[in-house]
Amino acid sequence: MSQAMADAMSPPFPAERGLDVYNKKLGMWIFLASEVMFFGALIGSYVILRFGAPGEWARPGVVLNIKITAFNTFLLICSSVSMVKAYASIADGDPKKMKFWLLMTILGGACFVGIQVFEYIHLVERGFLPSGVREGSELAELVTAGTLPGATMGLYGSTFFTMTGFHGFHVTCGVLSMLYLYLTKALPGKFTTTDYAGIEVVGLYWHFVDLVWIILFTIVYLV
Amino acid sequence: MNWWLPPQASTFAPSIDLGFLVILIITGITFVLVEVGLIVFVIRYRQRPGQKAHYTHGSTPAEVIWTAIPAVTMVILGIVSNGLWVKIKGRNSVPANAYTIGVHAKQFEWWITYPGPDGKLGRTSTSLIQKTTNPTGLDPDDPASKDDIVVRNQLHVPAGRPVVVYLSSEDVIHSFYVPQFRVRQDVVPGLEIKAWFEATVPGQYELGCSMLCGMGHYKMRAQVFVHTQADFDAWVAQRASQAKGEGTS
Amino acid sequence: MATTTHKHPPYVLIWVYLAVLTAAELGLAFELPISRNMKLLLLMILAIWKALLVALYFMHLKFERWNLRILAIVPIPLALILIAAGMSEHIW
Amino acid sequence: MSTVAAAAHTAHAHHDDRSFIRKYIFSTDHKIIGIQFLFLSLFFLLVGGILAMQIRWQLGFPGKPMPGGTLLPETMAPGGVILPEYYIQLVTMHGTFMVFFAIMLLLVGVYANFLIPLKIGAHDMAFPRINMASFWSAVASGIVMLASMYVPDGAARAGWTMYVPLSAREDLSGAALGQQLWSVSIILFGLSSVLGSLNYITTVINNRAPGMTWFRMPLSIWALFITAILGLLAVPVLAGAAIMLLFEQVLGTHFFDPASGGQALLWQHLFWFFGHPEVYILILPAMGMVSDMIANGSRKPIFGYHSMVFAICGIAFLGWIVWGHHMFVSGMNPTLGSSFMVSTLLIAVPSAIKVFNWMGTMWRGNLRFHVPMLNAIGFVAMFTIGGLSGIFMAATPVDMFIHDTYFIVAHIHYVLFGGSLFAIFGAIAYWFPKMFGRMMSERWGKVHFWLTMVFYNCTFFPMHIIGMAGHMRRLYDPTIYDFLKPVQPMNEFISWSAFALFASQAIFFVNFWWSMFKGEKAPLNPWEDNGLEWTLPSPAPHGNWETPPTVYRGPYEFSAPGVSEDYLPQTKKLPTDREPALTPAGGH
Repeated sequence: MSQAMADAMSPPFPAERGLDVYNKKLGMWIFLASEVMFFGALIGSYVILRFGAPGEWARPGVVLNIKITAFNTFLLICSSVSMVKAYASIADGDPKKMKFWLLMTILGGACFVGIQVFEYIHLVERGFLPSGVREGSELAELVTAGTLPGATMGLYGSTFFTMTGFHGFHVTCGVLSMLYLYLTKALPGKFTTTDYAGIEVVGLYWHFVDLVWIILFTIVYLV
Repeated sequence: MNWWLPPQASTFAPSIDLGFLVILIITGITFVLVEVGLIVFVIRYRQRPGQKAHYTHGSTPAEVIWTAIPAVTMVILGIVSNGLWVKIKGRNSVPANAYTIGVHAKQFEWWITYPGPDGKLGRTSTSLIQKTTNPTGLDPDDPASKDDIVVRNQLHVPAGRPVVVYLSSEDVIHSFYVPQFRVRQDVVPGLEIKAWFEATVPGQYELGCSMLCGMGHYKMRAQVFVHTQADFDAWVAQRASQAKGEGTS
Repeated sequence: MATTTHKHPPYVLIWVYLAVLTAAELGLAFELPISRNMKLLLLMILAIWKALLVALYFMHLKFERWNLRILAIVPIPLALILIAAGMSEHIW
Repeated sequence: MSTVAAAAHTAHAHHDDRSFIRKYIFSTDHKIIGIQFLFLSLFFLLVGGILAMQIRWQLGFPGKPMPGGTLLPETMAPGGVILPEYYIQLVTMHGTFMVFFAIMLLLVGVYANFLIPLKIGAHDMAFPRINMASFWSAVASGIVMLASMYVPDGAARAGWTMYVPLSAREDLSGAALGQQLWSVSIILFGLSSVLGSLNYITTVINNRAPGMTWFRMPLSIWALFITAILGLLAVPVLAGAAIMLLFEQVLGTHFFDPASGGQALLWQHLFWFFGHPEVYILILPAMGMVSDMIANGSRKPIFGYHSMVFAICGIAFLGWIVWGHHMFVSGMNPTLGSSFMVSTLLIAVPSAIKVFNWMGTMWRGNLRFHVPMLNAIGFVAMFTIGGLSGIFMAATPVDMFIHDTYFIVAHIHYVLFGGSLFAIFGAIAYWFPKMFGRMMSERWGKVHFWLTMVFYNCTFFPMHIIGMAGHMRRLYDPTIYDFLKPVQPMNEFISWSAFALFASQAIFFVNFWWSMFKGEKAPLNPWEDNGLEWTLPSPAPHGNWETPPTVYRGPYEFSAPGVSEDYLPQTKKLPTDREPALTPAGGH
């Protein structure tokens, strides 16, 4: 399957044998390598800070709503599956199904971002900020009551908002680029069984974002 | 001016200077080899009519030689340096009989705390810091802090006895540097870092900040006085009575 | 090649896998009679398992050439070196 | 299928009906983008140089009014006397401009863009539009950085390494907006760098001309390729750190705030994890281009091509595990210090291989001393000094004494000025005909080289000596310290040399601009080189080749036996050469 594609989407110019992967796909993989380092820096900082934190970290579930986020995780996994279904459909020569699955993916991604924005608003209302806990808020009372550890709440807020915020930013970019593909390529019927590089490349990005979320969900919400 | 390292005034200085000299010799030989070689080649093989370059793609034996020699030299250098490093900065390197001094850095001054007769530094806390009355945040409830002497920008140490300084910073990263002692250690807020040395030559030196710490970085300077043990004890006693006098009045 | 039907990995099965693993993680988040470290270990195993499923099947790494796989793997040890060095500060 | 696509793509090589703006401003042509980067980075080199002159004035003549200093606002230099707060801005911005916007752009921006497609026989970059985006985000980043010098409380003030907490807290540094703009600019710069790198890597992997196998690539391309990998993986870490720093400044987060559990050393780890690969980003392309120039100037194949390639890879690999040598005295775990010392010392091995192999290349050669060759020899001589002085810093106990002194300043300038910048002067002269179709003046190039060489050594060599005397870095006025008072005459000497060094660059400046318009017209292959780029007219047309070149051999076949000239182009087919196997048609 991938070999067939490598033929169809090989570099246009006769060239020395490279990776047998067409440019756009190779470019996306290289870009993803740099994304690994970017998220590696953010997640690494979180791990290092938490490891050396002065005192206990807040218990999972007290500040963050695990249930809603678990649903969100599920949503993102579903959108990953629908993306790969879109890819399989067009590879099998079914543009109609591809359009349906692509639209589902866009909807799933958009819902994820929507729920995350809702979660952020809710968290800020309860007094959870990137700088820690707001004075006189609901969470500030929990800190006074000893349910939440005051010493590490600042770090908690900083790392939580930075990591999930940048992940959300990546999801938004993914949704926008899929929307662009849908409107300019999928609807006019420009994807064919031999040329669907856009779907595959954006799909790679989308699965990567999903993969990052799987890690983030575990280390931020559950641990 | 002096074209070599500053005068030696601590037990580290001779060994560090020796390390410097050894590296200077190794690098010096390489330097001469390369630069003289370049000059010779430039003159000898300059373009001349009718001359054709020798066609070769390299020589494995030659390359193995000039890979192996630096590798062996570097590994030996690393092992030797590491012994000295562990002696100076290793976790358990501070001698048991070391005299304890607290050094508190803030933009742009050094506050030095001496333990007084009990030989123990009082507890400190950043939350207790008062700009004028309690610059280092000494905890008055700690009995060990009662006789502590706090002095601004003056480091007095006895000669011939190891001294361990407990470094703390109030704001940004500073760096504790006494060139004649060959001692340097960054002072990082949030970390308590120990550095030790043993001064050997009584006299007056300077303690400078060697990490950019703001616009007053250049004037973050303290005097270092190395006394003989007797002079040092006298100085501590004098400061202690002075402090007591101030306290009672 | 367009005439031959492509054989795709069982995407829906993987989806079920992922959903089940997520549910398992969720179960671990509640108070359980196991030690904190054990819980941490189990959660990490589950997370890496899920991430591997996504990378191998959805991103097709399982079906790619080895040199593309290397490209995907290379940054990970670098990030781990960074984290290990940063953490070693606290194992004083 | 692939033939259809190929036909559609090769067509644009022939006719060029793009508008002026698409051709020269928002161009997607890698050669134009390279030239745009050249102008941009030379501008920043000039800015960085002007800042350096002000630093040198203050150090040589502390407290005296600077000539022309009255032009500066009262907040920087009242009456022409530089203020401490302005001095640390100078130090910070000199480092930032030189490292990020001058040397890095000159090497990676200019020469990766210009040389990669030309030397591997590709039409253009793999992603021309992403290439353009990379250039313009570099421009945006540069504008933000320049603008930060003109905001009310001045530019960033924490040194180019931006150590926290000084950089994170405006109450401690005294600059709010300037510091934030620094972070924003670096984030934009990171974007530009990642976009550039992914382009270079893809192009080198996938778009080499038939016959251009991995081990027939010129060392410059190898170096730029490895550099791109370093940039791809290192710069996102800096971007992540800069984002955290920006949040710290704007949103009040606590990553680096010890009072709330943050860690000041975390920044140093992140910064140097980027920063050390960055050092190699700043030197590897220079090494690669110097290899090309030395082989050409010696009329000899490069000595030990394969070990040169492996040395590049070795330096790049070791570059990831040595960052802690910037932190030996930072309070880092001392055991970590020991392991970083060993890995750092090992870097001497590939560096030594490179230096000795360059010498091996010159041995029994037929040396032509054209300007690129002179600069390349200058590079080898000066890089040797810079590399050797690095060994002092690598040995932890000695580093404890010379860390953060002028010894380090001398070291970095020997590597980045004596190394990279000499290579760049050589490279500019070498590929100037390819860029503009005219030669730079040889005579003035030689004058410039010798003046630069002399004044450069007078400027930076004494810094070793004042560093040994214990002269700390970034001191506004060293005469505050009694033990530094005796070195003041040396400081004055350094300053005079630095002014002369700066003045000699005027020769280069005039030569550059004069040659661009009035220089002698370049012949087809002015240096009698083997590279693919010299088979094209100068300047090369959009799309480079009408028919793809075929490569029969490596790039360094000089003075081969049985050939009448002393060079043998990579594309020249000898009767004994076989056609390279094309990309297999029937599946892989």
